[in-house]
Amino acid sequence: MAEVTDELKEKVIKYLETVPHAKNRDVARALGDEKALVDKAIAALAKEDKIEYIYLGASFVKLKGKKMVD
Amino acid sequence: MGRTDIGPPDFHEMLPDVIKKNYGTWKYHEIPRPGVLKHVAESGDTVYTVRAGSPRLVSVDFIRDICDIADKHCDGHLRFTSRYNIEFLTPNEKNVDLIIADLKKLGLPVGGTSPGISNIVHTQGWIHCHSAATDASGLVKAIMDEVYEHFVETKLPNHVRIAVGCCINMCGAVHCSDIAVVGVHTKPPRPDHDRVVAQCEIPTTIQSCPTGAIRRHPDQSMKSVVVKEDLCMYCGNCFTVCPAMPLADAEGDGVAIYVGGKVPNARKPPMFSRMVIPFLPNRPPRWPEVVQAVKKIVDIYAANAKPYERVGEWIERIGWEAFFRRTEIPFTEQHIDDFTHAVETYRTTTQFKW
Amino acid sequence: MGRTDIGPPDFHEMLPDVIKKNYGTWKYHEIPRPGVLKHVAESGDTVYTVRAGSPRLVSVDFIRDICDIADKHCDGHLRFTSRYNIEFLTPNEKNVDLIIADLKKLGLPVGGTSPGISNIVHTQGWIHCHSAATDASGLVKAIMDEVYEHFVETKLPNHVRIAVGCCINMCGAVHCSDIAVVGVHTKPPRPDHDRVVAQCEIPTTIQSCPTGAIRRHPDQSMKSVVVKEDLCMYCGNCFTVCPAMPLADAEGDGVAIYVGGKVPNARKPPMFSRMVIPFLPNRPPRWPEVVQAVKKIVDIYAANAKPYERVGEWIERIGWEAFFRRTEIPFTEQHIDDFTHAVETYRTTTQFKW
Amino acid sequence: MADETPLLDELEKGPWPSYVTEIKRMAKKNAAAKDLLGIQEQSYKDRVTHWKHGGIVGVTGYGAGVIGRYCDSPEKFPDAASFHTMRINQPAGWFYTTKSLRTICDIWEKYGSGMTNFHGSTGDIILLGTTTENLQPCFDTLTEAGFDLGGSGSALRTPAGCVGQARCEWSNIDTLGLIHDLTMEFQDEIHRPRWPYKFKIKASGCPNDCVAAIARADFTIIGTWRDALRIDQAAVQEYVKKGLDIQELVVRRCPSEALVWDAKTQELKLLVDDCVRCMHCINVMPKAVRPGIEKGATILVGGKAPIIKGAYLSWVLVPFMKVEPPYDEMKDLLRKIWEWWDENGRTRERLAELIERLGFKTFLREMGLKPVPQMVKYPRSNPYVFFDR
Amino acid sequence: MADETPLLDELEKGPWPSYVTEIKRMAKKNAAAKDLLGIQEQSYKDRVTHWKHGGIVGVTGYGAGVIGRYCDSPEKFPDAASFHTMRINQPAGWFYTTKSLRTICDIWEKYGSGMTNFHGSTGDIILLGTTTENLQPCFDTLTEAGFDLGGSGSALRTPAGCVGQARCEWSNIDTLGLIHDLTMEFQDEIHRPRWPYKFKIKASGCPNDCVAAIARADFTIIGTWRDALRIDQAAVQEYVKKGLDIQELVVRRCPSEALVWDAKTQELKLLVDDCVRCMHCINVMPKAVRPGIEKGATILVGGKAPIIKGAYLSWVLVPFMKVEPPYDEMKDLLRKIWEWWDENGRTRERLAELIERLGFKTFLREMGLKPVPQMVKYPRSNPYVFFDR
Ligand code: SRM
Ligand code: SRM
Ligand code: SRM
Ligand code: SRM
Ligand code: SF4
Ligand code: SF4
Ligand code: SF4
Ligand code: SF4
Ligand code: SF4
Ligand code: SF4
Ligand code: SF4
Ligand code: SF4
Repeated sequence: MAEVTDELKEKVIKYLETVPHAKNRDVARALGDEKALVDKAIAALAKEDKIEYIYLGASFVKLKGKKMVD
Repeated sequence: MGRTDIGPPDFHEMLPDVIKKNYGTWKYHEIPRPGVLKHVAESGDTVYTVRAGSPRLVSVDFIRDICDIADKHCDGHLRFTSRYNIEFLTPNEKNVDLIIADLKKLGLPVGGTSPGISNIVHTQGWIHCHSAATDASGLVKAIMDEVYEHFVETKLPNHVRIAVGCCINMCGAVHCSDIAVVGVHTKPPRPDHDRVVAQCEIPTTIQSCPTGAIRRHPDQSMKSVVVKEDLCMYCGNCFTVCPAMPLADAEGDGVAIYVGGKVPNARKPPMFSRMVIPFLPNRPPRWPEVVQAVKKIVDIYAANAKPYERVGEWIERIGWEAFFRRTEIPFTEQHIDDFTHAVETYRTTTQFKW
Repeated sequence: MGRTDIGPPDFHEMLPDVIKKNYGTWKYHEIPRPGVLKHVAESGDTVYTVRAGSPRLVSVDFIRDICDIADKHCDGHLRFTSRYNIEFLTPNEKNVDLIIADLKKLGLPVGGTSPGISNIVHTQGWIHCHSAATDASGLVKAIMDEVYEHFVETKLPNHVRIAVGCCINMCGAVHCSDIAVVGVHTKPPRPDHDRVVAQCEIPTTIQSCPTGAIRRHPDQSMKSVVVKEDLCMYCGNCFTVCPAMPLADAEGDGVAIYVGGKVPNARKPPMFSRMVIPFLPNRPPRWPEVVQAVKKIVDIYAANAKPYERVGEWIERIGWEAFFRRTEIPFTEQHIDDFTHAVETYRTTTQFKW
Repeated sequence: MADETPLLDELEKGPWPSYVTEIKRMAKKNAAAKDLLGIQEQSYKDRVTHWKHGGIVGVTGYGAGVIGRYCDSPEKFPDAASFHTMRINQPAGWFYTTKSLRTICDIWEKYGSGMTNFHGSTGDIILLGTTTENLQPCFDTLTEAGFDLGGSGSALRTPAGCVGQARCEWSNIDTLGLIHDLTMEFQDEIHRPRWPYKFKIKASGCPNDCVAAIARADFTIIGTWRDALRIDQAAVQEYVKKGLDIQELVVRRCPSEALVWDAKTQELKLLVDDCVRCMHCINVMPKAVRPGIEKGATILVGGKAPIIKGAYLSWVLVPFMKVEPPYDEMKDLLRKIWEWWDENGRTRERLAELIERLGFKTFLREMGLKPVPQMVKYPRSNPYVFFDR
Repeated sequence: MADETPLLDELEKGPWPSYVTEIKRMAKKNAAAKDLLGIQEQSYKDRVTHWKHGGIVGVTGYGAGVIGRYCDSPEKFPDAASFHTMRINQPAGWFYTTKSLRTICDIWEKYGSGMTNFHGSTGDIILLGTTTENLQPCFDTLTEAGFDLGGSGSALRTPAGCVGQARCEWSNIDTLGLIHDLTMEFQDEIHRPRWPYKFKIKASGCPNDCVAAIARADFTIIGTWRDALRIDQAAVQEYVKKGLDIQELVVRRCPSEALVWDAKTQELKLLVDDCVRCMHCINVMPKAVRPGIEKGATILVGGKAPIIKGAYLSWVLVPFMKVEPPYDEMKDLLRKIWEWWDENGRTRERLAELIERLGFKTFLREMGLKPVPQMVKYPRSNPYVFFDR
């Protein structure tokens, strides 16, 4: 499988700026990238403390510090 | 940042020597007395297990206490069971009495083996959960005090698995227990409109309701929701996704009792528990009505079931109408299913008892 | 205008004397030989019944023929059974042989008593119904020819009720028969747009579809409907309300075979029949594949079931997997339910045979 | 039309009496029957039906009892171009005098194809195939002779019952008396369709259910008893002496373990409270075991075939009802059901489907009936409970 | 806060060990535990919970393992104002050295309330109650000591298995080895929620199912065998000699009539093909009957509690699978399931609900599995069949 690139991580962040929160699947669909790769990118961003997980009856990712509900 | 994703310790490091040596080659077991198991391996080796009850919600000092016993008699090893009991394993028969004596000093009962009543699988309740319609730990304590004899003795037709779920999320195998006590709300959620705006996604909230009871607030400017109360069955699903829709209520909350579930494939296939008492009030600290109801069901089962029959198997043999007659529990509208697969529960035969 | 609402003749006028006299005071019965019943009343009176097979679809001359027999031996009375057989009742034992001899002359078989195979409950088929996916009378004739021995003899573990429904409306107790043959379409309806406009109400037609497969025609000016073919399961409900949506098709139509249903409450409660062969082609005049399949199921049942076990009880005892293994009928996707209560049919236990 | 019927001719072979032979018998003297034969041969060739939906045909004052039918090839089969069916309400229990049967035959030979079904699967006599013009005169002649039409369409369908007390020792109710009484009481409901869909009533005298009432009636009446079944020990011993393996074939098959065979005293003991009146021990030993004496019926509702929501077996509604003329309790219940169903049912929604949609609870409340455990196989397992507060 | 807890004090009476006593033990030395006691007394008085939803709390890089929790009366109970739970992944089979337990105790006494659950009902060690600030240091110290967090949220939840071959003669698979291997393989899936909802895996070594896998795991692994169970006739006779009523208590209880007791030869015969491996005869006579030797597991899917569509017991998916390291077949199946579910599942839709919505057929096709009768209790009764044409 391809490796996570900085471009991909950047794309993920760009996308997350446009939504309150999202599922990995939605991010992958929006970016048109392979889901397994996006999963990896999101894991990397989580470890870098750039994104965080929230729980609203189900879990989502969001940009760290972004408002939860529109 | 520290290490991540290291996973749990390898269980091999945790196994006592006699287990490591005879792993996968056990031959048979006996239950010499309630709370004590004797497993014999192909090699001829034997391991004794002493099982002790635990409140599950324990302090670190409690853990240290039981570690002391394990250090003294079990070479520093112990395990817990899938029902929160503590098991002390030893190859030495003579240690059994010593372990039991030390447990006695701690006030911990030895027992929980079949056919009796083991520990109650339960959940957080008022100790930690926002969703709770009752308390779990208190109910467990009150019920176990009452059926204590069945923990320390093994005189029932088969084991009776009791579970407590503090809301209908039923964390645990509540839906397949011989007797299950489930916290229930009986009043609809009360949307706090100001907080709904701030904390909830309206579409998600509306979508969360299994019965479609949640609608947009007619006043568009409110950006909130209303609940059609006649459609609400108090499941709390909306509250899970929208904290601004509380349903907890001192009068409206209480517990329901379900019976007849089982998990094993032994004899009859696994069965769901079924509702026999729709509502009993929350009466902390000791929930007397609930405790008495559980006791009564256990007693009638003990007196009437055949050996090896689980509660559900016994009821299936005598028929639910006989169960209600013998326990004198009133049968009501609430007992009749009206959810998705309701029709599968209606009686399609003239076979029944009077 | 003539009289209306006079209702059927009073049955009292139709009863033979021995029946009238002993009405409600019968004591017991025996089955001295296949096709003959002997009922004894509290009074000591006896009535013999000779049961004869009938094709059900008969000419008025056939009725006159059997009336001749009844006039000769039964004081001008007879009855039919709930499975279309003809019953000749007489208090005189010696008439039994005479009746049988006369029936023989007419070519009518005597039998149909338990434990055997009685007449096949069936329906109109190509003889009279617009809805038919197969013919009923032809299938019945072909199957009865093949299992004839079981009509005239009583050597099965219990009776085997066979039914034929010529479409899934299943006119008859097809859904609760030991063996049921059901006509099925397997191609979606083809809306004839010109006729839809003239003959059908669009909203009713759309609403008639259980799976929501029918949509308005995208071209508004068409005033017709289209069928989403992947959602269609060929039930024909749309055709019932809208004649302009035929589904009949020489290649696509055929029959499915269901087994294991029963109606009585004896031993096991009533059961539904369940699909074992999703599709066999229509091969008139004798439907050889269908006849062979029925024969095979009867034979394997006869060889393996215990006394009094109905087909469904036998299968329940040995398990469906064993039924499919023994009959060598392939198990396919189509066997797995995917309708409303599908999940109730999935196996929720590790209990099964290999 | 062609006179050759090579495909159908195959069905004149074999031991079972042939319907083809029957059509041919009529075809010799009746043009409609002759065309019916031709149409059937055509269908066997084409492997599709050649009948179309019926239009609006019937007799004056009725909306039921006639099934209209037209052939899709009238040019080829002009004498069966219209081929309507008349449903004639059978006498309860399907008992006939030959006189009454011959009368029907004569009338039908005059006005119709001469082909019949004895009987339709609801229970009516089916007179197969006549023209629109002949419907009314045929009907008038039939009523003259004392026969009337049965139900069809969104009406009460012709009720039917098992032979019952006329010839069966096990019947706990007078099925024939009851069915006749209900049929007479509800003539208007049978003849003038007014409801969301069809409604069927069937009565069996005991749980053997010899008219399959539980599977194909919206209102199912099954005879039963409230006391203990009666055992004649001497007769039991007789069966055992004759070789009946009573332990294996009777005691073990009892669904509720209500029987005990004492091999020593040769006594068959009944645990009265445990018997669920399944009939099995009675069926096996008719001379030795009989139903009890406190007789009545269990009323169940909802049985039907698969259209639309799937097939249903009837559900227990009233565990025990006394069944005696004038049957007021039962008639009241029927009227209550019809009123609620007619008020709330959607088009083509049978009673069971309405109960499923609105809930058994609502149904019970409307009927004024108290919930009892006999109504369910088992109580609910899901916690989605409504309370009235 | 008040120091009086009259209601809770009642729960220190009676023979069963008291959780109240446990909280009080900690309350003496820990402020958070003291406030927990106060909150619980308050709830007993008010009969409602005093906890609110958790917000976004966790440790860096993870989206799971911490349940955030806040008290609704922080002014009254400041030391339990935030009271988050940490779920610590237990060693497979819940075996511990006292050393490892003491380590956890020391860490938790330092960073948290000192209150725990041994264990949570999924199987984790639950460390009950700490502050947001303490989460990360506590986690770092735990991983130093060799422990890691378990699952929560829309993630793979901590897998669990029965004691299995470690101390049970009936285990047909190495539940501990398997559970540990799967847990290690799927660390990312456990710690970073990405799916529509939670997903649980549980393994029991035999059909007694001592971790209730069939009732509460989306992916249920139950050990079984393909050949005949093994009977030691001498040992059987020993049980009988000791008074076991083998006919009544074993043979009659066999669900598939697979056992025959020959009283004459004192032999217990097995009809191998009929045994459905229910375990009953083994359970009653552990010294005489044992599972077979061709061992593996049945895989079932879908078990869960009632939210939202109702409770489900798991459904048979793979009747028999060999279960040996590296467990590739099982891991492939898991990945296939997750991919399909993640692609098609709605938010908060568990696997069973998705299968129900899209159909078992679709699911099987996606998994590349052939339909077999073992998957169903019985075939469909309705005629609403789809064909691919
Ligand atoms: C230690 C434990 C497994 C573990 O990994 O922790 C365990 C251990 C044994 N179980 Fe279990 N079972 C354990 C939880 C369960 C559960 C799960 C649960 O309760 O949530 C079940 C299924 C739940 C249920 O029954 O509904 C379970 C259903 C059984 C059965 C089936 C009984 C039946 O007839 O229905 C047996 C067989 C028996 O008891 O004869 C069994 C038998 C056994 C044996 C005899 C197996 C053996 O040969 O070693 C073990 C000792 C039994 C005893 O306690 O009398 N075990 N057993 C669990 C002890 C729990 C406790 O502390 O009480
Ligand atoms: C801690 C624990 C109960 C306990 O005291 O042991 C627990 C606690 C919660 N469960 Fe659970 N569940 C716990 C085991 C279970 C189980 C049992 C199991 O996993 O074997 C179940 C039933 C099996 C299942 O998953 O279906 C279970 C079924 C639920 C459900 C219903 C899910 C469903 O699909 O039906 C919910 C509701 C939800 O997810 O929104 C839920 C939700 C919750 C939440 C997160 C409350 C919520 O609505 O968000 C609870 C957090 C309480 C708290 O404040 O700590 N919990 N939950 C258990 C986890 C401890 C551990 O990791 O070991
Ligand atoms: C005449 C008839 C009633 C009527 O009003 O017309 C009738 C008459 C009797 N039935 Fe029946 N049954 C009749 C249709 C039925 C039906 C309805 C059907 O087939 O559609 C059923 C339920 C359908 C089913 O079985 O799925 C039916 C299920 C029974 C049973 C239950 C058998 C069982 O074990 O499942 C018995 C008891 C028995 O045979 O031992 C029974 C027993 C009897 C007895 C012995 C009752 C008696 O004491 O007189 C009668 C003679 C039985 C025989 O034929 O061997 N009858 N019987 C029907 C004859 C139909 C025919 O021509 O073959
Ligand atoms: C004539 C008869 C079959 C026979 O050959 O015996 C028959 C024939 C038709 N039935 Fe029927 N049904 C006949 C008894 C039944 C039965 C059996 C019963 O009544 O005991 C059933 C199953 C029980 C039930 O009512 O559920 C039955 C269930 C149906 C259904 C499905 C109803 C449902 O709710 O599932 C339909 C479809 C419909 O109504 O649209 C139907 C529709 C029809 C129609 C009217 C066709 C249609 O789609 O409009 C058939 C007319 C055929 C024709 O051209 O003559 N017929 N139908 C039976 C009536 C004869 C009589 O009066 O004695
Ligand atoms: S059962 Fe309900 S109240 Fe109890 S822990 Fe689970 S979610 Fe919370
Ligand atoms: S509690 Fe349940 S039923 Fe009531 S509104 Fe909320 S989600 Fe709907
Ligand atoms: S089963 Fe179908 S085809 Fe046959 S008569 Fe009934 S409606 Fe017509
Ligand atoms: S045949 Fe049935 S499923 Fe197909 S379009 Fe018509 S009504 Fe819908
Ligand atoms: S249903 Fe019962 S009473 Fe009626 S004929 Fe059949 S056996 Fe006799
Ligand atoms: S009627 Fe049926 S339930 Fe009653 S004793 Fe006889 S066999 Fe048993
Ligand atoms: S599930 Fe089976 S193998 Fe595992 S502990 Fe229980 S009895 Fe033993
Ligand atoms: S394991 Fe169960 S099914 Fe198999 S022989 Fe033993 S009791 Fe019968």
